[in-house]
Amino acid sequence: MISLVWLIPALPLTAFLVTGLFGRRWLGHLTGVIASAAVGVSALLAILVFLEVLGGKTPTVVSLYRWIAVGDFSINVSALVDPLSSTMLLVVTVVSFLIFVYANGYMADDAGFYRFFTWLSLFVFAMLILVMADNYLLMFVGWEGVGLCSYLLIGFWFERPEPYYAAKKAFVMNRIGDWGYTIGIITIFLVFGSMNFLDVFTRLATSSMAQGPLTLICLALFFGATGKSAQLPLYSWLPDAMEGPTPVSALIHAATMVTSGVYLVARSMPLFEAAGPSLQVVGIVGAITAIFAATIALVQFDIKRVMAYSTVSQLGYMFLALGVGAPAAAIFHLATHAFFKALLFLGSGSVIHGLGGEQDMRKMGGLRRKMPVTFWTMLIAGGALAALPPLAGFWSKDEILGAAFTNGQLVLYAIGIVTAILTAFYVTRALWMTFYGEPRDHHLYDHAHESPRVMTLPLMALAAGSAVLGIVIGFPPEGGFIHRFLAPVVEAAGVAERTPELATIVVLAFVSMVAGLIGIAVGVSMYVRHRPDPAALTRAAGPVYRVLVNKYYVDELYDHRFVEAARAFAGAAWAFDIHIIDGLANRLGWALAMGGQGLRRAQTGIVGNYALTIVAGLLLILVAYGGYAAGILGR
Amino acid sequence: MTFDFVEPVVFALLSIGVIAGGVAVVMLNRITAAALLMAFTFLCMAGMFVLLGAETIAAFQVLIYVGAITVLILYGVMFTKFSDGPRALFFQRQTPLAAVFVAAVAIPVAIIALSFTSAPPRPGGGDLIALATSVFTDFAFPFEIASVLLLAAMVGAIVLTKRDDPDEAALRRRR
Amino acid sequence: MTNVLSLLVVIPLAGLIPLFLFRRDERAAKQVAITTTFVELVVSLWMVKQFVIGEPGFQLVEKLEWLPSLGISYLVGVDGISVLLVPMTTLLTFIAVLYSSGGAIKTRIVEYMTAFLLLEIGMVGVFIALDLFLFYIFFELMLVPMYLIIGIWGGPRRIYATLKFVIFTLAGSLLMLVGIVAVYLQSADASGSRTLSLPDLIELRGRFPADFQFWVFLAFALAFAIKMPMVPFHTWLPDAHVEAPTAGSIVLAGVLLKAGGYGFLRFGLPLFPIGVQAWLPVLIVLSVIAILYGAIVSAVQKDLKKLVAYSSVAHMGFVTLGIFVLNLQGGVGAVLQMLNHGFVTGALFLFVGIQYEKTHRRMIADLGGLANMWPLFTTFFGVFVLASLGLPGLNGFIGEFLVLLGTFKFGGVPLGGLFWGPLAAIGVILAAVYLLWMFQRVMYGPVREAYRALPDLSRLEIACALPLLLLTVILGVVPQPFIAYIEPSVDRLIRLATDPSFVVVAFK
Amino acid sequence: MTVPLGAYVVVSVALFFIGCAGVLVRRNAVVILMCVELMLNAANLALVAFSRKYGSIDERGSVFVIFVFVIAAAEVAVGLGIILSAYRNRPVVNVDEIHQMRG
Amino acid sequence: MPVGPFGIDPVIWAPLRLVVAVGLALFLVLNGALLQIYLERKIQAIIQDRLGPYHVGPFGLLQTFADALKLISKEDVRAQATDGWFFVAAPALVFCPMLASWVVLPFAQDIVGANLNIGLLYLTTLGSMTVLGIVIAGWASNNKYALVGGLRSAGQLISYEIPQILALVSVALVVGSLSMIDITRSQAGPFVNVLILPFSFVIYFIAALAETNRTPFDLPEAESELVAGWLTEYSGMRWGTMLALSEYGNVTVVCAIVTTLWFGGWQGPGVDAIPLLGVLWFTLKVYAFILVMMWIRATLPRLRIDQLMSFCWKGLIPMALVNIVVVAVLALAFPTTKIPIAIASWVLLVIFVTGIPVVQRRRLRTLRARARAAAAPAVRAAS
Repeated sequence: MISLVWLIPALPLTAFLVTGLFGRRWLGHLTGVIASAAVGVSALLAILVFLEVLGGKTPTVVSLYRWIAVGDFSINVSALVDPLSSTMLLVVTVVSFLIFVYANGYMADDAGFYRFFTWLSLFVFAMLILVMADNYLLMFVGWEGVGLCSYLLIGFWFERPEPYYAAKKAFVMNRIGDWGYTIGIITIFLVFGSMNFLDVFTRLATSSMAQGPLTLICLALFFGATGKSAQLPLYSWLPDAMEGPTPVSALIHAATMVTSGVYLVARSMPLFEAAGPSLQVVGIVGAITAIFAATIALVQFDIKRVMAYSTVSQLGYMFLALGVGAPAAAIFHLATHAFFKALLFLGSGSVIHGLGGEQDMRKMGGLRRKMPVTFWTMLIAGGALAALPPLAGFWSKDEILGAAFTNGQLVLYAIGIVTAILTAFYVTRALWMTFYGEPRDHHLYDHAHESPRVMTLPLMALAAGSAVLGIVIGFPPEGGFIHRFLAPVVEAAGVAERTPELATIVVLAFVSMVAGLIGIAVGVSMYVRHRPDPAALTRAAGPVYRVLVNKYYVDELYDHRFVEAARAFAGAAWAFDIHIIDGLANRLGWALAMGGQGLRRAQTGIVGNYALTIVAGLLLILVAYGGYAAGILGR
Repeated sequence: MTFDFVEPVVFALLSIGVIAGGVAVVMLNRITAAALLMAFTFLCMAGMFVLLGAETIAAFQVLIYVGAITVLILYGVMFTKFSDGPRALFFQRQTPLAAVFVAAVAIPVAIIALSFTSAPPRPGGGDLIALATSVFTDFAFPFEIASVLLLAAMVGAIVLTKRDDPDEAALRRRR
Repeated sequence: MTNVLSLLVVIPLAGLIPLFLFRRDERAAKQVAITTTFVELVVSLWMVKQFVIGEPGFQLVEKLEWLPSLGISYLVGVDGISVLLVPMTTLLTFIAVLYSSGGAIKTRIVEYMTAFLLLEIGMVGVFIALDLFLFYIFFELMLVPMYLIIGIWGGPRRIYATLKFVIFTLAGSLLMLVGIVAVYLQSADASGSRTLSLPDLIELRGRFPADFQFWVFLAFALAFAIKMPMVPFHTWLPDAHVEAPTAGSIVLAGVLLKAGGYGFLRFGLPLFPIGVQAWLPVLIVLSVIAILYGAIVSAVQKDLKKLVAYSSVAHMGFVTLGIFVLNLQGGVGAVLQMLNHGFVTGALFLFVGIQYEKTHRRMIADLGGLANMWPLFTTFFGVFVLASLGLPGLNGFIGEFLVLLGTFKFGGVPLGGLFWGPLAAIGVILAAVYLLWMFQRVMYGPVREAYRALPDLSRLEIACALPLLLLTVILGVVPQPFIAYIEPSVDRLIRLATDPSFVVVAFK
Repeated sequence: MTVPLGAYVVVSVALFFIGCAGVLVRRNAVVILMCVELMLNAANLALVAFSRKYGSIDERGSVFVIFVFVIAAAEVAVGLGIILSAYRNRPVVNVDEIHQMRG
Repeated sequence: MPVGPFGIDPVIWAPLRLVVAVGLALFLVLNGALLQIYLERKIQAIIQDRLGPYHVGPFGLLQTFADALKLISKEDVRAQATDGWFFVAAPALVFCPMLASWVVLPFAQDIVGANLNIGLLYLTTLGSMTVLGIVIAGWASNNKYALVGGLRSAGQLISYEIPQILALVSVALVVGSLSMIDITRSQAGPFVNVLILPFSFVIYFIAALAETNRTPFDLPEAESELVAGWLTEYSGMRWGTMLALSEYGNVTVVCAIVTTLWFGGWQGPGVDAIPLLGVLWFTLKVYAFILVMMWIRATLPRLRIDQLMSFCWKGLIPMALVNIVVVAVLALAFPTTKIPIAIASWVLLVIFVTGIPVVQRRRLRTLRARARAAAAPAVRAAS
């Protein structure tokens, strides 16, 4: 079965080719069905593979063909199937499948229907490559591929300027991250003489490496990861990415692509373990991002933006987990987050769909009567996000915090707790503003309707996932199935997580639960009782509020300061090119021309003068000859 | 009796003819006269060739210079209404300079020339065979080149003097 | 059949005859030109088939005494590098001719096709010539038809552009001529017999003293650097491209620029190892500058063609960088990059041309919203843009990545690979920036009323673009077969360049 | 033969420089052509004389005389052609007035 | 004592020979002129069914003497505007070369002025000099008819020199010498050159007609168009010298050349026995050709100048070139026998002779077509 693992990406690829080639002319709405079917089948295959790996299969490399081989540098196109990758395969394919189904409804009446599924299948393909790759370079292919697809899909509605500006922003920021990635992997090759995960890790384990290069590698890789997973400082593309269709936001910018940074770091955990300080950096960056994004999410009114910032902050959690050396927890959270955040997005998507494209929460309200399924499913997802037991989010987040605590990263732990509170608050706020209270915009409200079955079914499936996933694979905490399953991979470096005694676990779990509850309570009190009244609070915290609403002015900083500066610099360079370099060339020609003008005078055009000149020359020759003969001029 | 005195005398006469003719060509204002005297010079030159025992060259000399070139030049003279500037043509600007240069070059060259005192050997039965041999053996290729050159000159002359079509003429007039 | 190479030179010549016979009939002329170039393409592929993979030396060699008194001979042959560049040339020429026959050229079609056939002779000749003198002749032969193509069928400022192009290139190639003469004089052996044939010179290169190599390599390097073009000799390129007709741009960017890089590989490295070592720092710094500078400048271009032109300055920077880091990955990367740049930039110019044919606008500001009307066009163009910005899985990536790898490996010279590598890598980001910026402003956005009625790609245009597209993908997904051709020869070149005492017997 | 070679050479030199002077001072294009012819002829004389002296086996020098003839003929033909067309252009043969080629 | 020709001591013979030759030449030329004028008029008269001169002397034999006397006794008229001494020099310039060419013409075995080894070259050279005189004459007598005549004849002479020389060269190729004596000797027996090189003979003869300004090529003195061409201003003995002497002298020279080159010169029956017989034979042959020329003059009309030129440049010169190439190649190919050359030459001759009418007809057709085309619009307008 594992030998057939390549079928998993092959199917979406074929779907991509078929829909891309024949979609526009012939297939029409069949494209959606075809694509979904393909992804569905590969999801089944992924499950089979997963089960097989579950059956205690040692990590196997399924090699397809030799890609590049120059001298001592050799790269194969081959897949590494181990618990980590199989887990990711599972998550990616399953979530993708659900979202594909959902998209069939959501995009039903869009002109670019076929285009959407073409690119979406391509994305799945690239994502699977990324996950399956057994070496950094092939991973880079997937890495860039998903970046490309996110570019295409964010800019899906390219008639309007915002989407394609967002798209470019996303791609360019990813590219900036990829710069780090490139440096990282090349350095890896220089240090280890290979780019295969297994070779690298075995060499790492066997031979002792200098600290410097390793740190460089890890930081570079992590820089790449921040680009892809929207961490500080390269996070700002993700919120803008919400310009894309909602399924895209769900699939790419919540469930799969953005988590690939986490996957990368988890994948190269041994390296990070070996290079201590870099791991520290990862943790700190993660934590800061988490709280940073959470604070912004507090005050956003666009429902999708709220979700986006919460995604950023959840990703921060994952990096925090990695940073404190709990990759298993990170992956665990990745999985759960994939479910509930996808659900949240799809839910808000269905809300938007129901409201005919309205995204501003201030115009919503009281929708729970209109669209119950969406409401309930989103409620579950929200609970999961707010880490209410026994929903999935609780277990994973609790583990992360626990790991932070037990590994003595108390500061990070504190940040995590605070973030948890904030998370609970803004999710409550979002759900409340959307579904409870009185409808603020009656016109919208009247036309609101529940989404079709094809959209709600995926919602329910995801809801089920977000509800039970955590307890299924994550119980008991610190020792759940996921740990046992992932341990051989992520702890290859032999640094085992210290499993604390039960008491601490319970306490920690309690603390994080309380945190969630506090957040919810505050939210409810503010938005149900108006005590304190949000508006009043806003006025009270004027400047702070403004800073938050304007997202710490980061976009202004990037878009204006940086971009403007860059453009000005480029303009200067061009001027230099035209006026200095080219100018010099032209000046040279001009100078020659002038010289010619000067010499022109010599040409009187009168034959006599020329003849005279000739005779003068004759005279000269004669003189020279005479001098030569007389030996005056040396011979 | 010996006829040795003949040759120097003939030579003297011929050289007088050559130089006088040349001077006349330069001095005379009437171009037809100049042309005719040039022909005369050429004839004397041919005589000198004969003296040197180069009859073939002499024959060619007459054939080409007198028979062809002079006639051509007369053509030129007759087609161009010649008005040779001011009478005193020797007083144009560069005349003195020219005189100086020419003198400066000519005198030393003449002195060098006079250093060849020995007489050329007596000619043996004409130069025809020798000439022909070396033209068609060693110098065959230059000879071909020369013929090509002549062809080119012919075409060139025709093209130059051909009456060009009226519109082109008009165009030139506009210039 | 061993003289397939001469066949390659002869076919376009033969094509000129019917072209001359049919000089009254334009359609016939087009067909003749297309057939000729197609036959040329087929023959070149056949040549590739005859090539024995894994042999570093020259193959299919033909030697004909030409001016024996001067030690000049008609000596042609291919090694792993040129064996790929020749088909690239023939393919691009075929495409260029094919596209031009579609009505892009209105006037003097017969002369135009003639110029192209001559150009093809020159280009193919440059890649197969193994005698310095022969190489020089072909090198110059490339110049003349391109001069005409730009100067006659070019844009409004064509005269300025073509003069600039010719003067720049000529200045360089004359320096090279000087260098060739110097080599000739230096190549005298004990018996005083001199030669210009590359294989012999490679064996004789021990005779080239250090300072000689220093200066002569400089002469060659300037010629090639101008042809490449390397910063700061690049300013002819944008003008030439902007004014050249589409097909001209395709060939100019696709092939003519390669002549420079190829010259570095073929003559610079093996003949003057010491000179190379001496000039290495300058060249590497210039290359990196070219990469960044080209990218930065093209980011602010208002004119599509200028943008692509500057981008190819950056890409050629990768080529030189790869050549002069003097290691296997770099070299192979450089050659691949040449191929990729040939296909991708050729294609980009093709599409800019198609776009211009339809809209008659080339200023980015005037364009926009083309994607809605032209899905096919957008797809093709998009793929090439992505390949050009080095998206993994497309060909652009392979070359650039290998070059970067080589750069990182490369030690010594001012700051070492770990400094220049990341710098060069920034170029990749910048590529993404300006290309996407261009792409979105041209393709995306609301549909302009003016362009609403314009048709999508025609069959002919698809036919022109499809081979390039396929190659772009194939080279990206399975580059190994191509690398198998390149690697041995590059390996040998690198060894020749790094070890002055290393001597090979040239023919196998 | 009693006439020394020098004599011939002197004559040729004389004629040559006479012609030279003519080229320098005359203004009539046709006359200038004639003077050039004179100079060529002088050269011929020198050639023949020297060939007689030194190359009497194979008339090397005289061969060159033949080539000089060729040159002379070509020169006159083309020269007159030019003069005529110039004359048709502007009716002057005074070379000082024909200076359209002045830089 | 050694015995030279005619059993005379060579030391005496050397100068004697010169005297004899020159004497003969003068005789032939001067009397020849008189005689030829008489013959010309008489024969033309006969052909045109007239009487011709018959008053003065028996059959008007003394007519030309009378004319000569008149010319000599005439006043020497020089028009005001004529150009100084050119006017005077011209006749001499025409006359001298003609006379000089007799130096190399062999009247008989050993009766020749000088046996130059470049005889042919010498002849052509002198032939070319005639032009100069004519041009000068035309120029000097400051008269537009004269000038045009001079220029015409210059053009004509220079043009026709080319086929002439080429024809001579073909003979030289076959014989392998430029000396008239050798050429004549080479034709001992019945096989004279004309049998071997008829074509070059024809070419030469036609060209010679033009060279000597004989009809149908007598444009320079075409009375009908140019009064008397370059002779207009001349009268008295100048005219006499120029026209009478030079013209007829030239005719005689040309015929002598033809005789020598193609018809075995002095050779004929009995020459070996009595060498002086050669003179007779020679003279007879010469006069035969002179008569032919007169016959032609009496029969053929005059050409137009453009026809004249185009006939030379498009007809004679190419044919002459072909001829010379063929002869040269064959002479190289078959060094021993002359038969192939003969065959080829005859073939060429046939082609040439039959070719002329064809070409003519084509030219006429085209001309008519052009005329019709020119007329057509007018017709349309009329209808």
